[in-house]
Amino acid sequence: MHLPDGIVPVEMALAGYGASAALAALALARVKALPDPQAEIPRVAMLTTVFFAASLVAVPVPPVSVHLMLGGLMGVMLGWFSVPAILVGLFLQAVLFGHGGITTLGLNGMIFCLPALMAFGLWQLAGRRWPDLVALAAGSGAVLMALAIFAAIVLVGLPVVVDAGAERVALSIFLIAHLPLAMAEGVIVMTLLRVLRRVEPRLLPHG
Amino acid sequence: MNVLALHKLSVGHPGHPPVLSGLSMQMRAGEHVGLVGPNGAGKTSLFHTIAAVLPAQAGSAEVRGRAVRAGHFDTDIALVFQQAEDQLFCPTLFEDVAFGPRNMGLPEPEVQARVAQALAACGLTGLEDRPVHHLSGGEKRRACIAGALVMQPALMLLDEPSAALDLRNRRRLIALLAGMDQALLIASHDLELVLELCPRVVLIDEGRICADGPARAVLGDTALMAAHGQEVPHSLTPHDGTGHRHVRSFP
Amino acid sequence: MNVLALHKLSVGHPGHPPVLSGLSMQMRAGEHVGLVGPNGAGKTSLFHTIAAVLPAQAGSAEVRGRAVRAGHFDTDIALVFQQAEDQLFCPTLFEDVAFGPRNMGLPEPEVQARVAQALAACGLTGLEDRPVHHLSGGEKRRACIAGALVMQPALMLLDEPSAALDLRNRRRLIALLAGMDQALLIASHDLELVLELCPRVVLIDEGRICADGPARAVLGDTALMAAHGQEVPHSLTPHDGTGHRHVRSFP
Amino acid sequence: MADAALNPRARLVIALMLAFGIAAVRGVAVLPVLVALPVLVALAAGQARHILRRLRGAALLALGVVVTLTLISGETVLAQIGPVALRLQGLEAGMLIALRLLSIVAVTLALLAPLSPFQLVAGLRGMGVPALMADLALLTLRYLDELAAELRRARLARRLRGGRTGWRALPDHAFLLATALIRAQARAERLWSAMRLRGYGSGLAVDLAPMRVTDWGAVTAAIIAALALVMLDRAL
Ligand SMILES: Nc1ncnc2c1ncn2[C@@H]1O[C@H](COP(=O)(O)OP(=O)(O)OP(=O)(O)O)[C@@H](O)[C@H]1O
Ligand SMILES: Nc1ncnc2c1ncn2[C@@H]1O[C@H](COP(=O)(O)OP(=O)(O)OP(=O)(O)O)[C@@H](O)[C@H]1O
Ligand SMILES: [Mg+2]
Ligand SMILES: [Mg+2]
Repeated sequence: MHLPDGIVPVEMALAGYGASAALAALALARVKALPDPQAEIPRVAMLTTVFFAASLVAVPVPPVSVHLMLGGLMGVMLGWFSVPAILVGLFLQAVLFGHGGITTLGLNGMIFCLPALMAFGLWQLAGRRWPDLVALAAGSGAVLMALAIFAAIVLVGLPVVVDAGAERVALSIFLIAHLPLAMAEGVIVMTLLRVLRRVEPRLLPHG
Repeated sequence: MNVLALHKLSVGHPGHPPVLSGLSMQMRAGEHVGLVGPNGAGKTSLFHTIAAVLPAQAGSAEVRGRAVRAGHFDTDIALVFQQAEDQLFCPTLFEDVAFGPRNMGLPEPEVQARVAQALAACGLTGLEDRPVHHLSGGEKRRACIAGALVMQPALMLLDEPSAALDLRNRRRLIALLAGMDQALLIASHDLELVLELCPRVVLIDEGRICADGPARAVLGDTALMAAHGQEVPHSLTPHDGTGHRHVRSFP
Repeated sequence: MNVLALHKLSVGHPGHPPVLSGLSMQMRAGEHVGLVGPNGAGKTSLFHTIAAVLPAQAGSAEVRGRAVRAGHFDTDIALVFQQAEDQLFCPTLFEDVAFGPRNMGLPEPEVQARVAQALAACGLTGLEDRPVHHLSGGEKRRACIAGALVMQPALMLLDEPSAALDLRNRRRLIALLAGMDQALLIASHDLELVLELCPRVVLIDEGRICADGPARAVLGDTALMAAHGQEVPHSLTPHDGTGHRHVRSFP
Repeated sequence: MADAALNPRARLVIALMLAFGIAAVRGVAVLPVLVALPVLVALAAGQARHILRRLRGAALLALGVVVTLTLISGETVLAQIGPVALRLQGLEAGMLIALRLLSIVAVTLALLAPLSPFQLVAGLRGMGVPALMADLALLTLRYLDELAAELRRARLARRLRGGRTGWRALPDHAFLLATALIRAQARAERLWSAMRLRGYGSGLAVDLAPMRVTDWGAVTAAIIAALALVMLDRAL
């Protein structure tokens, strides 16, 4: 569910860049405050790879395409690291596969990073007490939140000639098409965290 | 009936020239055969072709009379990979070894019994709940062998089974394999092990079978072995126990 | 000066009890030491601790007088991993071997020269442009060794260097290592190799150093070796060349 | 060809400039320029065939936009086919979006797809992207093979031991994905140690090629082209 190039006005794209840069600066500052950020790099990179590759198995459903987003997974597993990871993943997708967009990189960054941070917060709050439930909620919730941000951007950004009613119908179809995805992502995050808890608790966000 | 029959088989990787070509050989049920040859001779590639992982480039391979088709896997064959990590994929050791029997649809008590037996045979009892990626090199190797054993296949392909094993476990493995009545094809650079386990040895090099015969004749043939970058095993050369021996020079 | 000094070092994996504890030993510059012990004794874990991959659980390790701190890597130490695939990460063999020298900021002609030399020493000349995942098992192992050699480190840690090598390449490796004036610590189940390369041997088992002394004394001590699941190497036991030998029984 | 040697940094800057220039277009009058620009860049970069192949996904997307907007928006009905009306304003808006999209993707691919991962990452570093993110980009590309191999291995090992196929394998697959990821992470850590042990510090070992006169020239030309495009668009 990437926002492609050319759809929204250039002012919005620039604003997106500004917002993502600010978020990245904040996240990098948080990350630098960690005891040994270098030691985390291989894990972060491997998850970035997963994020990057997930969008390659895409089914085009014009004017967008449905594929795994994994924002919730990134947030729960990586915390603040998810912001640089997602931005790098999005950049590579845009440059190497023309997937997403180079001008909309900032906006896409917001669509993916904010839900990831939401999932991270959720996990921080209650992950220890109800791991399965929270994992499910974080995975699904991130998809829903991303959908909401995406819809908001498209509503604001589409040219005025487009009939508002028709626009809403199109968006609803698009949102409904993504509901199974939200379910699937919840299950994925839950399964992964379960296996992790059993065999490699060291990699869990909460030790 | 032959458990394995190769007819003019060519082995290779897609998009590359064949590694081995025109291989023909048979193995009888229960026969133990050693496969030796220098690095890069094509032992692993041959195993992958027999196990239907790699398509044959020409000719055919038959297991128990059925032609092998790449991608159609057969639980009559078990392959122990050269790289142990390629083979272990479940979270814990127990689950990994139990995976095969469970898929064969065996009832759970039988699965448990078979797994316990395979783990004991490989000296892994007590490590059941270990995550597989937390095992030491030798433990991983034995886990792979246990995973193959537990399937009770008609033909086992063992690629470097003794690599990474300590001597006690190597000896235990030899005892275990020697007592098996299934057919074994063992690729190894550990010629002592081949000598102890396999009455018959096949030597491959330069893309073909260079020798196929009684182990003692093939492995003891100094000229043949030297020509293919091998050495006659220690136990076939007399020496005096001082640690000094006749070092041959190689190109 | 000692190239390596361990003081009451405890080695283990985070969240697990220590694998080895209270290790103390020194290695002089240029010394070749063999490290032997059964599967799971902790050889690999010890190597990882010395190479700063794994944090020490207690005590300390010093390389050339500098304390090792986990995560602070030092190009004075080169580690050849037990699993070759853990070590190769560049697209082609040439790039992989050149990775170290390039990182050291050497000028390109020197990089080229060093890489060519290391590849030649490992018998890999001609495979420069091969993708590393298209190499055979033995070729991968030699690629790892070339990648370590090319760094010209003061201390090389070799974890099972001869696993997956055919006899010609094993012999070539022995010749290569024997001629090196850097310090080598070699973990191996190939006791013949240890015997040929290392005047001194350290035996570890049950979490501690069980013996540390001249190779011939340690490896030739039948009782000691049997007690730790090892066998005295062939070349230290007299036999008659018929292939029959005194098989000891083990627990 | 002079272009083939363009500095990675210059390529990134040019791609961004042109992309934003194209994204700023509002009127249909300059649409021919939107077609001409990527064609020119692609020809200059000698990448035409390559790009066409990769453009398929974007083309589908663009087509979708045109069709949808033509069907649902605008007052002026161009044609009526049964219950379906094709509308002018929708068609115009759709064409504009579609062409902007295609031409940005084509320009980006032409300029950046030929770069090796190392060059791409070196270019990022040169543009002041933090070292951490540049490292991440490099490792991500490196681990792509590793992850794919890990998944392939796990699947193969599973099949060899009689793992089921078809829809019955679905739960197995979710599980496989999880374990493959865990193992891939463990391997990633070892690979990272191997890299660090061979002297990989923070930051890249590749030199940043300096910007030469041709690079500066190309960047200036791109900036002028982008500005001209926007001004032309606003003027017409
Ligand atoms: N995936 C691959 N693609 C192309 N060539 C390959 C691939 N894997 C191996 N090769 C090449 O095929 C030849 C045979 O390799 P193979 O792994 O079968 O040898 P081997 O006899 O098992 O050697 P070793 O004793 O070192 O394990 C080698 O030259 C190797 O470089
Ligand atoms: N990542 C890990 N987490 C927890 N325990 C581990 C991990 N890796 C290894 N171990 C355990 O630590 C012990 C020592 O393992 P190590 O790999 O150091 O043995 P080793 O002497 O190298 O054995 P081998 O000869 O089989 O390679 C073993 O019991 C092993 O199961
Ligand atoms: Mg092999
Ligand atoms: Mg080990």
